[in-house]
Amino acid sequence: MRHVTPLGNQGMYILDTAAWRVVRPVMDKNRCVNCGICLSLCPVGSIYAEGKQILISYDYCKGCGLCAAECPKQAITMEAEVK
Amino acid sequence: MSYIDTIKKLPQVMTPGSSACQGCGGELITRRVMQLAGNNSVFAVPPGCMAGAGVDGWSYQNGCTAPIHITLLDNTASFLSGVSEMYQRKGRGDVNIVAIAGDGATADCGFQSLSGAAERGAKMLYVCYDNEGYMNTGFQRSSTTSLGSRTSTTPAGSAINGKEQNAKYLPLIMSMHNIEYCATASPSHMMDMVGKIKRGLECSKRGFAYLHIFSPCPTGWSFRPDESIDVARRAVRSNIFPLWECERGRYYLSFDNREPITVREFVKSIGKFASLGEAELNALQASTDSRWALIKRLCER
Amino acid sequence: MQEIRLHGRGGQGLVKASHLVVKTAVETGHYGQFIPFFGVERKGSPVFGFLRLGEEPIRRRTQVYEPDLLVVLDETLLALPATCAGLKPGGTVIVNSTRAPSELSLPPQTGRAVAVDATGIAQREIGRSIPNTAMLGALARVTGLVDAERLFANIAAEFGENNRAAALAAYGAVRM
Amino acid sequence: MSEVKALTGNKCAALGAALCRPDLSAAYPITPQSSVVEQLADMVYSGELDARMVQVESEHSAMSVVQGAAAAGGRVFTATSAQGLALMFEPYFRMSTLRLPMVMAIATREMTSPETIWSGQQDAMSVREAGWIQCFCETNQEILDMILQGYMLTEDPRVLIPVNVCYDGFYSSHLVERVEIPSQAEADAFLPPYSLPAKLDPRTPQALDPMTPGELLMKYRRDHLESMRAALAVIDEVDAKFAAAFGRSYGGCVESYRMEGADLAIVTLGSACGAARDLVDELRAAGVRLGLVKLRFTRPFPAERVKEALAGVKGFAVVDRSVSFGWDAGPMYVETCAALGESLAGKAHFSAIGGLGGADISMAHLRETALRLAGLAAPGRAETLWLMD
Repeated sequence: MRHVTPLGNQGMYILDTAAWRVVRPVMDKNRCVNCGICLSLCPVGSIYAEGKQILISYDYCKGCGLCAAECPKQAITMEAEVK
Repeated sequence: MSYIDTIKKLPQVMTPGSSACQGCGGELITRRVMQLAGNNSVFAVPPGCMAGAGVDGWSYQNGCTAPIHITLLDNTASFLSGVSEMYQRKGRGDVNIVAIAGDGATADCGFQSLSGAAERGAKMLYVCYDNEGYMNTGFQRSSTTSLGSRTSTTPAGSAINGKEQNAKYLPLIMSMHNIEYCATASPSHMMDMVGKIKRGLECSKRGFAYLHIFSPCPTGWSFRPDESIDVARRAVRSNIFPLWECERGRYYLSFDNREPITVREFVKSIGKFASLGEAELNALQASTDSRWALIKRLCER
Repeated sequence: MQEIRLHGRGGQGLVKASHLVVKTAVETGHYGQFIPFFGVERKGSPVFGFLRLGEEPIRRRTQVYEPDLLVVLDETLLALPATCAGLKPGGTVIVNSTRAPSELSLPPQTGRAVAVDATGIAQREIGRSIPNTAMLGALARVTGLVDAERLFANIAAEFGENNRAAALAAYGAVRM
Repeated sequence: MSEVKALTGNKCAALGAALCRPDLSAAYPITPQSSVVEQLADMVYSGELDARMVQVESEHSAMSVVQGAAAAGGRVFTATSAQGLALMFEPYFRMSTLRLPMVMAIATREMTSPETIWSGQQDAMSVREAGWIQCFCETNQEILDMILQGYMLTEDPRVLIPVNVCYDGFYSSHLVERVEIPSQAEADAFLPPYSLPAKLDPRTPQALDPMTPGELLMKYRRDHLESMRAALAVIDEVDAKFAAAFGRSYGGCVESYRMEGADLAIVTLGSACGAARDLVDELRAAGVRLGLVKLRFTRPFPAERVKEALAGVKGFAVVDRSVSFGWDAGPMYVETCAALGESLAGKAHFSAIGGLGGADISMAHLRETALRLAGLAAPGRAETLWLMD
């Protein structure tokens, strides 16, 4: 049948939001206790778990800094994006 | 399993690359609701920030991994009523029927359809991310905009200073529809919010479930993106946004705010309140106090 | 095709009665059509409707301007000019009245006038002063266009046996 | 076996819908449509009809609920009139542009103001650019039959456009007459079960209606217009299938009545066609070569069929039960003239407007129209005739 109804059925719409970033979160694994609070609060879903380790992906991170602001251990700092 | 383990484990449903603003409360809420509802769901996201962010898709592409429809601004609940009825008829009541709508689509022009669906007990979870205005179209006032807020249609003028009216307190209005479940939540209290989303989904199998979630908006309210969660936390701690839930007519306080901060402490750093004078602050404090007193009385046993 | 206009008051059962006439016509292989007065019906307000009966399909779906037959469920309605307007020369008028036809103020072109005490019959047979089914009995007698037995059976099915009795009584009371 | 009963137009709409085994109906009562909703409720509450019925708080929600159910893969039905249609315009337009099939009955009613609750086709005519197929019925039998045909038409993969079955408020909605009701078995044999895939289903996750840029939107629009055009042939096919099943044919998009050798024609639609037939017979007997062209579908507008039907006449009048503001005419007059194109040149013609706000289009009105037409000496447009008094 023809594609008569407006349907989004050909893959996922994904914007390159990494390009928005002017500062990036950097995690100090010596301070991090892998509590996951940053993961639970990241609006972009850019923080993930690998086993017990909490890690930051930079694929779509917009650099909002919420993770750094909310980290109870001050383990994340926002550093200038170098492109 | 702790709520953080739950979040760790469940796959994302919403696109990883959405055009929501940096530090957007709405994106965090939408992402969490979609993740917890999962792919065995039908979502409706009406026009608003999240639709604008691309959750409803672009051209031939979907903005999430589940079926989704951008409903009209004013028919989200009635559209989903129809979807819900069909899934019951098909014997597939396991499918989650979920609305994620802003305050305009919920409290203003969408309110008639919302009230109708709630009264009928339509089986769905309706989530309102309340960023207190029409933020997707340039920060215009809505009925949930709080007193004294500066918006593009209630500017801080020399004749009139910001919004002149108190916010419509929608969650209580919704609970008065005798719905299955009604709760408020804030992303600053994520464990509570995750629990309420899960409870809302469970209750949506029996009737209408409504969640009203505080959604801080760095762009429209003028504060730094990394302050979003702190703003939400201050809203709860100042009783601007009390956390409670109501299941089948019984009210429960989710966060007994024994040492509240003042409204003055809430509004600091938020640009939309920058021009509030002493009188307006006192009025906002008074209305906040009286609402908190009402909520506390409802929750007394 | 015979064109009939019925006049009554809200609450007298004019519409339901007319539906039964059409039902009876249709069930007996004839054609019938009824269009109710398009108003805001309130108890006591003047109401009317248009009834057509025939042996061929009835195509026009218009109001009746020149009735062959007028059915008036309340004689006080005769005072309204609209009630008898357009009656065909030689046309028939059936009025719910205790008076003799000659005592009623009917238009000069009236060919045949029939008066029947439908309210009295209804009070006796049903215990209520709703004259519609008694008037149907009179109508069946006068037009000959509806199968009276079938009509009475339909009246019994819809309104109960005492209404059939009312219709029968009125049927018998009309002197042809 | 079909059954013969005396029924109102509204009851025919409800029974027709029930025979199509809808999954769901949602409607809000409004004069003169209310008894459609009541009848459906009776059938659902008595268990006679196995369908969901959602009692909404407005027509806006009625259309939204059926839209959701259709998107989830259901066969759905609703009905409305006038202000209700106006209120539901937003999801109404969207139903057609989402290409979701359904049938909606419209018991047509004049639009307010002035305040009115009576008959008129202004409601349906006002939404004829909303992408729906619209047909207008003359008799109660036709209402019932067109609901059945409507589902076959709307669900045809070449069409996928929702269908309005319109009939005149009161003059059909409340008129009682003889109707043959097909049995459920006969209806089932004619109309197959709903088989189109659900648009919103977790098993086939897709976005229904993503944000769409202009160039792509124009493709969807062109496609919609092409499907409308394709519907013209499907309407005739469905009419033929219906005739084979039930022995009743309505002539597809347009019906010509006694147009053989006609010099003059009345073009009209809806319940007025009945009186027009009587008038044609009356005037033919008196030696006036008059015929009737009954517009059965206004969307898609059957331009070619209208042109053919009027090819041989010297003059025609179009009797509308609504107005086209800005044209000093009725809308079907304007569209008939547009359909005739160059062949309009040699003909005398005018618009006649009647039956607004519950007014009757009487035999006398139609006679006046025809005699005025017969008396026109020159080709070209004559002044609009108002059928009043």
